[in-house]
Amino acid sequence: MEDFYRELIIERYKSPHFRGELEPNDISFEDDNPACGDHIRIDVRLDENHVVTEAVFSGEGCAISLASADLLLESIIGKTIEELKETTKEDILDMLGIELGPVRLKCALLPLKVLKAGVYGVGETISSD
Amino acid sequence: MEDFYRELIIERYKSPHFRGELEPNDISFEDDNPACGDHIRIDVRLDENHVVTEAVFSGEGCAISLASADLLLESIIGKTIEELKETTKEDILDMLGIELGPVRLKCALLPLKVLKAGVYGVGETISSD
Amino acid sequence: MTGNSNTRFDVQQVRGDFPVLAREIRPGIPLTYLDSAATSQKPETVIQAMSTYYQENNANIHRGIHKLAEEATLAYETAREKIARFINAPAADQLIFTRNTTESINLVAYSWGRKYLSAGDRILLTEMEHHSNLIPWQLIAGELDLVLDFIPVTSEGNLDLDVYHDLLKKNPKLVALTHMSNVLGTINPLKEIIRNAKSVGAITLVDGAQSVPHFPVDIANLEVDFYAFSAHKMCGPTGIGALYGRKDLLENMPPFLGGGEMIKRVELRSFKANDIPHKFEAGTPAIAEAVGFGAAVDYLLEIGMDRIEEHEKLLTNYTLEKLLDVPDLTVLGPPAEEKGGVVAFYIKDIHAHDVAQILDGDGIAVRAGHHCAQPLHTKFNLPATTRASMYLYNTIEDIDRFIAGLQKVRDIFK
Amino acid sequence: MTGNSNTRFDVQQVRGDFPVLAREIRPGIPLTYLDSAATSQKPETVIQAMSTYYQENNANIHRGIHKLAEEATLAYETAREKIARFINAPAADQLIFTRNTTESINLVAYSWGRKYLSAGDRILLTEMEHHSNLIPWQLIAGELDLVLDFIPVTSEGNLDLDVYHDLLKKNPKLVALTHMSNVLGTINPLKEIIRNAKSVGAITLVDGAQSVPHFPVDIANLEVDFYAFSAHKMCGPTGIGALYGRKDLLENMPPFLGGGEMIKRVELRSFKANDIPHKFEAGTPAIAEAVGFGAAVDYLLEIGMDRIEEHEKLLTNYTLEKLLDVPDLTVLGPPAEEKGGVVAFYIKDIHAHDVAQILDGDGIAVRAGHHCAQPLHTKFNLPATTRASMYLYNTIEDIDRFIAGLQKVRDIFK
Ligand SMILES: Cc1ncc(COP(=O)(O)O)c(C=O)c1O
Ligand SMILES: Cc1ncc(COP(=O)(O)O)c(C=O)c1O
Repeated sequence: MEDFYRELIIERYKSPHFRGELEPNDISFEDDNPACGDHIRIDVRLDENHVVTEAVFSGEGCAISLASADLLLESIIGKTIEELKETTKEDILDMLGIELGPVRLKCALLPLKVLKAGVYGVGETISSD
Repeated sequence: MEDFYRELIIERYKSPHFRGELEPNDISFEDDNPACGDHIRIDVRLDENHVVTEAVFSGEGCAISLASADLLLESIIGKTIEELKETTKEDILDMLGIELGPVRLKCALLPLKVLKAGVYGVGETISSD
Repeated sequence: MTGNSNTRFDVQQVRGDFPVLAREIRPGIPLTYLDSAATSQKPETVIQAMSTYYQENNANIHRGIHKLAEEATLAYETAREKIARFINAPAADQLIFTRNTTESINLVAYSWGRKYLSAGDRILLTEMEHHSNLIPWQLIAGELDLVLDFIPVTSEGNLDLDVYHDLLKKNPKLVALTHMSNVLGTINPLKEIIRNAKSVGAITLVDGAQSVPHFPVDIANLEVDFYAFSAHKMCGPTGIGALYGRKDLLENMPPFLGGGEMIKRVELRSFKANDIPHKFEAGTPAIAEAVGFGAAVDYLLEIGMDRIEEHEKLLTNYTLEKLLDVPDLTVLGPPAEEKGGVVAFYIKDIHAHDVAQILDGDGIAVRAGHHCAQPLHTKFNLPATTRASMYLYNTIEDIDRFIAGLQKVRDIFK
Repeated sequence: MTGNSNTRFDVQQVRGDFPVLAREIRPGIPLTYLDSAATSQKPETVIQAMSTYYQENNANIHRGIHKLAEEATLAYETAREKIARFINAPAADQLIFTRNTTESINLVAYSWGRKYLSAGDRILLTEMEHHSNLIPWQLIAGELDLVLDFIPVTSEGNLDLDVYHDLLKKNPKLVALTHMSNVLGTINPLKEIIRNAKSVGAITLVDGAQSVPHFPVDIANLEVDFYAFSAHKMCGPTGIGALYGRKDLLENMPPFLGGGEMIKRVELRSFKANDIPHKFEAGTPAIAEAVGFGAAVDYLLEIGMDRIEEHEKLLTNYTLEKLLDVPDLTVLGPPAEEKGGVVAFYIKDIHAHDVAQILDGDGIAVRAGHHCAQPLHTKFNLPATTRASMYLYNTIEDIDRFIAGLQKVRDIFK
């Protein structure tokens, strides 16, 4: 089970590449995972063509959710808003490279949920089941 | 199981000896068995020494409860109020001469419950469990 | 167990699935169980599903990360999906687990009722309701000063739909009624009743305690707003029932019970409610029971609800025919064609309790009393009736024993 | 099973009573179950009692005359008596069956609360309450405009009794608190707290979800007014819990849920409530679960509650001692002497979810999160903690595996 905590996840958790806050920003959204009290905020800057130029996250969470945030943001830099909307649950799981039970799935998907909510506006959610 | 319905019970049910109403009376009380909608009223007349001179019942019920009423009233004629208070659940079961499950026990004891409530005043109940 | 395609319905094989049916009530006297409207018997697969859950997967659900907790959560939510599909509900999250039909209806009364009803509002019920679909409304009517109206029951045991149409003109906020009467056996013309209720803007609630177990129920087709039922009457365990609700209604209703799992975020003096269905499931739910409920639905589907309905029809017709030969006996409710597998009756001058008691002597289990429908009995001026009710495991021989038992009753009281 | 007289407590023998403990979580990896505060495992006798009930006696209760109905009624009411005796309640009819602790507390909030509380009245709770003993009061406070006060938790994890005495001067109508914290393990000095509450005329309610399973509880001695607990945390099934209540209070409280069995007489627009406890048990109750609950109590009594308490103390002491050797780890709550078998902790820079997940890899089941006590976690500024909780079937080897697992967690995150 240690491979559950792939080196990549621990490394990104301990030394994230995209941690921080952006003010001003074009998109900023935050949400919690009520199951564990995790809280993630994502700030995004876009250029005039709606391409992501900068993206960072802040907040608290477990290794899975924070590594997921870091990997997610890495993957969206240079993408347009429309491309970004197409990011799926599977993309996240591919990036993390691990299998997850239902509770941890919520951790892994929290950053994507936050990002999509920011893009689509409040209320949109993705199914994590 | 037919002996359950001893001849005595069927006979008293079909041809009760103490059915009726008394006006005026010295004690009159009525109550229901909510489990079956049975309803029994008992009217009693006393002499100056508080001895039961007349006692009758009215209402509706199953063979067990009505036979029980009839046998109970037969047993109290000539007794004083104080003696009457001492009638127990066992006395009733002895008179009926059968064994009863918890639901039917309530039927059998309804007349005694009504009588005692009339004597003691509302609210007094006997345990049927 | 029989497959549900073209094979014949083999009642002896079905009986083999139910351990209790092998029981002798007294030495040499088999059990003739005709009390399924009160609660059904349980097949071994349902009993075993719960035992296995406890022996292998038991854990508390939803928040646990460990293997058992994940398995238990999956088992619980899978059961929800199965049951939602069984009644053709649009989505599993519209199915709330409760203790029983009674709690399901109370949940609506407390949560929806207290938010949306106010003094002078009318609730339309029927005279054939089980106390479960009556007292919750009496309670809330007392609290909020509401008016209760009742669709009358005709002497044949049907709802008087002419009066219904008149009562709808008073603009009830809610029409709540049973799908099938547990005394008369009447199956109400729900589709039409619901359409009419909707045409005056009323919300509809249906008590499905006697329908879901006995014939196919299609929530999406009925377009009902709330639908309540119990596992224990449909081969499932005690301790669990369900409430289906229209999504927008459920989402806008305030929580009912407060506690763990129904929250998203809690502070000392405030909380944020969870999403449906969890918003309405406070505290540790009946997890093993949900597993058993799911297994019950699997079992019923394997037999086939159409075939269960057909089998019960056959038994009911046979019973009603045989009862014609018992003197002084009157059956309540509509004729066989309009009736589910519930036969309540009375015999002149013999109390229902005595009938049930004498039948019990021969191992025949029927129910005697007002069957939690006292106002209906009052209306027909009967303190009590005797009720025989059937299910998939009953046989023609069961009915024959029952009829013979009634003859004996008459002999004793002759 | 061991007798409860002078024989030694044989934990291996106890383990043999619990089928799930024989399970391998993954090939070669045994189950180390340290999540009993969430829900306990079930001994085979309890599982079997319910199966047997369904296989032999299943029927609906109270109104039935037939043999099965009488057996089922007797089984249900006998369970009530056993459980009442187990907590030394004055009489069985003061014990109401509910779904769980959560429903028990909601019942009091809805029924007692809405009758006896009004705007401006104060309810005194504590900062260590489980959401089950918090949200019901928030709901009713919102409805009736009540004021909630909280006895603070000290940094050591005890209730601040000085502040309690000050808060009592505000004359709360109700003091409601947990017997034992499910996070800190703190066992509150109930006797004194209740006496003080009574001296200002407050009604007292105790959440016994974590106490009744783990040490002897004596209701008569505590002189508490309401006491709530759940079967599933004490070797019993899901789907059933209990509420003890003082007789005069219960008798004067209005019904909570309406339906069958809670009535004496029903008309279309009114009803007369049944006597206690039936007044509060609407609809078909959790009958098989009551049977299982009774069997759980039999099982615990056979082992002996004193010996269970002692065994857990031993395990807790051992755990706390071993945890001293894990760097960067902080345990919440009071020292071993004042603590039940619940050990919640956090490790610097490692999230509780990650701890639980890595432990699960070695078959060790612990819980991670706020354990339905979010305000307490907020107070200590912790989003989540990891919790290991013990019961009669845990061993020193369980604890050793758990400690080894924590070392592995640290290695992975090193
Ligand atoms: C202290 C405490 N109170 C209440 C509860 C709630 O119990 P249940 O979920 O069985 O209602 C729990 C268990 O989660 C608990 O630990
Ligand atoms: C028509 C009807 N409604 C409601 C109920 C109540 O069901 P439960 O006792 O499972 O809540 C019953 C069964 O007794 C019933 O027959």
